[in-house]
Amino acid sequence: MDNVEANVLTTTYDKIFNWARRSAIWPMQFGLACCAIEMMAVLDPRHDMSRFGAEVFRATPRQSDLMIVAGTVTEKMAPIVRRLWDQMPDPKWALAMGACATCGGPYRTYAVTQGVDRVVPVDVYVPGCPPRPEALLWGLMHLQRKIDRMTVAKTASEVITGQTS
Amino acid sequence: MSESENGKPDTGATPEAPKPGTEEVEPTSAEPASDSEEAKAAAAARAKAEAAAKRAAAEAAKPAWEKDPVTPEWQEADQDPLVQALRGTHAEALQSSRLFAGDLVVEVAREEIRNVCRTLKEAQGFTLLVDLLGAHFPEREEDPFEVVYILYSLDANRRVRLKVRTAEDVDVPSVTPVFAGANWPEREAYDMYGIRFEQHPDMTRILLWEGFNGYPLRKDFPVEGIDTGAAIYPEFYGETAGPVAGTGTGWRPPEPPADEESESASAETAGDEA
Amino acid sequence: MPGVLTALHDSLGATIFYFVLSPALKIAILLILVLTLIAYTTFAERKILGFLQVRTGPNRVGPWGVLQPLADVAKLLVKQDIIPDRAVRWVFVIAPCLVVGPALVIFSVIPFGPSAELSGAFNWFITDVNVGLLFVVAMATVGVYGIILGGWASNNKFSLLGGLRSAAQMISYEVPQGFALVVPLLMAGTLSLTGIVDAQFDQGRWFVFGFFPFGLLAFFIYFVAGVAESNRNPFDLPEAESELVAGFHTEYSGMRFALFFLGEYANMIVISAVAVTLFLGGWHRPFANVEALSFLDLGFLPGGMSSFVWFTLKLLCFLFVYIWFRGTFPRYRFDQLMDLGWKWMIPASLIAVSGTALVKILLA
Amino acid sequence: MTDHEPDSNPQPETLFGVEEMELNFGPQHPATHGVLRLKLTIDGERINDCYPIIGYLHRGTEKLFELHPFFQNVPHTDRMDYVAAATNNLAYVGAVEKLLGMTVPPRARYIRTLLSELQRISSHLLWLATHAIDIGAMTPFFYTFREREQILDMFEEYCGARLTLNCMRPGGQPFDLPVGWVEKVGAFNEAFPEKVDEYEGLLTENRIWKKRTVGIGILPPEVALDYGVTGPMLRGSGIQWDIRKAMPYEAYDEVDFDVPVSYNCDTYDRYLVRMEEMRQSVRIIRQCLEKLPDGPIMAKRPRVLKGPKDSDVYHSVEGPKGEIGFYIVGDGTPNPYRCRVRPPSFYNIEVLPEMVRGGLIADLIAVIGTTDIVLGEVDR
Repeated sequence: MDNVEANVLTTTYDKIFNWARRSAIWPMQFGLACCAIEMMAVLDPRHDMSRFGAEVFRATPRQSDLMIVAGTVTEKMAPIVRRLWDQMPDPKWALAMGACATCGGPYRTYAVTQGVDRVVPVDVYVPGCPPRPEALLWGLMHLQRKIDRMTVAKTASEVITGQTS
Repeated sequence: MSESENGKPDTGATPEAPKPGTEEVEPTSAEPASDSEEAKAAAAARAKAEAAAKRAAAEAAKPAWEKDPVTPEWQEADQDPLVQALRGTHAEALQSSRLFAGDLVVEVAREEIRNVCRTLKEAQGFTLLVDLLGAHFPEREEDPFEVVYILYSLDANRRVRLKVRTAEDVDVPSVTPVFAGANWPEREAYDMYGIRFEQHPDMTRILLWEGFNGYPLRKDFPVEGIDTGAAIYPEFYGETAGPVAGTGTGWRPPEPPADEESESASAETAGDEA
Repeated sequence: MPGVLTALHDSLGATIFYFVLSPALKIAILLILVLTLIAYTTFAERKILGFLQVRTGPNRVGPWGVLQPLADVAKLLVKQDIIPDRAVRWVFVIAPCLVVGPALVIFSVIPFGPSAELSGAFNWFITDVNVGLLFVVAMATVGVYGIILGGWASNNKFSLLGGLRSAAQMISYEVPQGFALVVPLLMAGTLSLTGIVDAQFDQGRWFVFGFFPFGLLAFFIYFVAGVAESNRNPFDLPEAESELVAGFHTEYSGMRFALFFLGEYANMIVISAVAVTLFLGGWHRPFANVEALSFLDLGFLPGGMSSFVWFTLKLLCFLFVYIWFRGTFPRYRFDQLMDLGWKWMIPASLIAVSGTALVKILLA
Repeated sequence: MTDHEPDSNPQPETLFGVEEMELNFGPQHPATHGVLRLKLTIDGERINDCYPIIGYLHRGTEKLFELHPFFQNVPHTDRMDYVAAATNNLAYVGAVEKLLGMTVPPRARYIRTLLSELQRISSHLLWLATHAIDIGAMTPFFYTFREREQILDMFEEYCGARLTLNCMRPGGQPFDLPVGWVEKVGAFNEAFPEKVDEYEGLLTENRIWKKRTVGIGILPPEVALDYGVTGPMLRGSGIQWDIRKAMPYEAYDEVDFDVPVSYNCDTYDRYLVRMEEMRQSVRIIRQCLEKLPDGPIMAKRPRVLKGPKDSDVYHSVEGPKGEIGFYIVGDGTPNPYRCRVRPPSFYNIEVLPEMVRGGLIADLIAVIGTTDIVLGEVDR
């Protein structure tokens, strides 16, 4: 019952602000490796991420909504990725771009963290080595669908699992 | 990217390439000759010999890429003018001088490497230190490590490789005073192999972090790394779970679910009581 | 509408109507207009940059992407607001307001159209201060404090460097800008902004062409200094993204960052509006004294609306130039910016002022 | 080249005896091209010292080389200098071919030359984009990426990948050219010089661009040599040395091209050198397309490549960033016993402190841009 009330009260609010959030995803200008080049290519005239209002790459984590982890996260870099994530204001999302950020990719070695999800919670995984820019756009649109399901009445994990605490 | 992808085009391309040149052309040229002179065994034998000779000639005339690759071999290079010049100044430092695939490789005594480099730079014009690297040969009884210096002379347009053998507990004289650019590669050799360089301005790890356990490019170092025992991100995973420090690939599974249940159960009861 | 106003006038009494209600109404309308203009300047910037850079720009949010600025604002509004632990809290909070407030206050003296006698309806400005020009200069200076304080209070080295750059930039560009403003003042003989516009009409030429080449020189200096004051390319040093991460607002997030953003665009509009007023004939149509071109008066628009349209058109041209700059120029270096300010613009502005004064004396 | 007056920044002593400030620059910074970290000691905005810290992208590639057979190591070379995969492939397969004594058929040699020159153009385009955006001009980024996408299309048509090409094998080429590829490259090649003019029109004579680059990041030739700097950086310092000319590999001895050189040793000159290199690459591609021979694309070779026992070779090619070389030790097994990469960016970034000391932070940005580093290659 609580659930219903909460939903009735907050639907409009959710609708407006989810729309705003999905329409203005500002990624952090933060490239690690090969995938960062494709992340740059997604801004170019052919792919043009600005169509989604997402071309505003902010250099500072304080003003960004989305952390695109573009490339291999090494053991040496992982604490910094974590710190950047902590510096971002809520609500924030992380997108693991490419095989390395997803699971370590071809680098099963002493220096590479096997997936950035060991350090930050990842919302969308984009496969590829490196993913094509189209794939990154797919990831962005997938993230938008995910944002649509956000609600102030529930935490993110409740939305995903469908369970309330 | 995978192995099978690599293999397929190779097997497809290799048989095709030599076929037209070798097997099909020769029979056609040899057969009319044997047809015209029949019933003469001697002549046939001669023709056979001719064909064989032709085949050999055709084999020799084939372009290099249709023949089996010829693996280069080591050759002594005592006559090389550069080696002779070095012998004049550093006779006792030179341990061997050989050529492999056209490149001069000189083994130098460890203590003398800086002087040899200086001579090469100042007297012989080898002004560019192309690269400096370490290597590990654990099967060697003594001095299992090797440092390789690749020098280049812009005037003579040739490269020379100097090799120095060393061990874990001895220092190699740093060539940083001769080539300023040797600073980082020497640090990298230290980082990767634990080879120490004497008189180096900043002998610290360069690619890995201070406190990394072991020297990763040594042959006995596992590619997954060595557990340092420290917990990383304990605030996130707790002391006993999560990534394993120093390994990259290591991962301890989260705590068994039984504990979580009992915890949440206790939390619920606490909530009820409140 | 007029009927309602008359009724209000009668019921409230003239004093309250003219000194409270009318300004309040005007302020509300003006704020809405200015904020909308700011929002759509950001949108236009993204679209025009897209055009310059052979791509499309935002087009998914609403038809042709027109709702993009609304989405940006709404998103920033509900974003977490972080105040760093070691920041100087109250300065950190005040700084963005210091940037936006003065920039918006300046609009109160800018005449968007003629006074009530000329327009036949009401005054197309909130107030006509007789030292309007001084007011503009004073307020514009206050805005820079916000940037300096924000940079300092963030307790971040990049922010600090951004703040320092801003301080240096302010000092070196306030001077030529002030001198450049003296030129139209000399030409008009008044400090009132409406007075200056009227003087341009009376003298039959825009001050940008007055006392050639001194008017043009002053206009040029004013605009370049204005670009520098509003931290736009090629003078966007305090927030140079590739050098200082985000400069003075590195540590600002959410709505506070939006305020800085707002302040920057409000400053752009203020600089453009003042330039239009002082140099380009304000609300008058081009060639306001030429009867043959009277169709440009747009006589079908009631109550001085045509003046407002002309003013806005001129303003938009300036805003386009700002965006054009951003798409074209690389960034100056810190010391080169100072060189430009002290070695070129200040001498040039002095020449413009003394030249104007000399011509004025000679003509008199 | 015109002679510019070096922009002298006389460095006064610290005025009030205040302390220097330490500024941590990176690893996440928009201008460090990845994960380079610099520890700067600054006085105001003037840089007194600069200490680069690298290794944030160290992935253990050299260890992985030792664990995989010769063929399977080609993809790893793609991911080192990820904006110039073809030249990395070329250097690696060249070293393996030298180790095993293989000869490459002429058609394969021409295809390799074509690919590496296309790659050089695309790498320089990316450099120009990032260099310009660092200095504040954002529009060249989009123009260069427009042309870069066309090059990537051609790569894609040839080998199916955009960035990580994996397009060469020891002994030759894995695939022949697709139908119509030659014409497509030819058309692009003829149209491209105009585009270079367009970029130059935006930047070369731009006053602000010149102010930001002329006399900035001076790298004297003797310092450059001392630090092992190669490639356009060395040629921008007045040393006309190019491996394509000095030790020709593949088809470079059969084509005619110039090696641009410039003598002012500053950022602007390195910019000019790279712009001219793109034009020369166009020349090389044109000649390669004209002379492209028919014939096999793969040499005869054993199914399993085994490095000879106790052997080592060093082979290098001229990559877009400088000399990219591979040192391979064979031990009679299908895997390389030791495979060392000679990364040009590693040496080019080592010299960075020499170039930025005494400059301003804004100069540092320009200098990092001009070194054209790729951290994947520096850290491996």
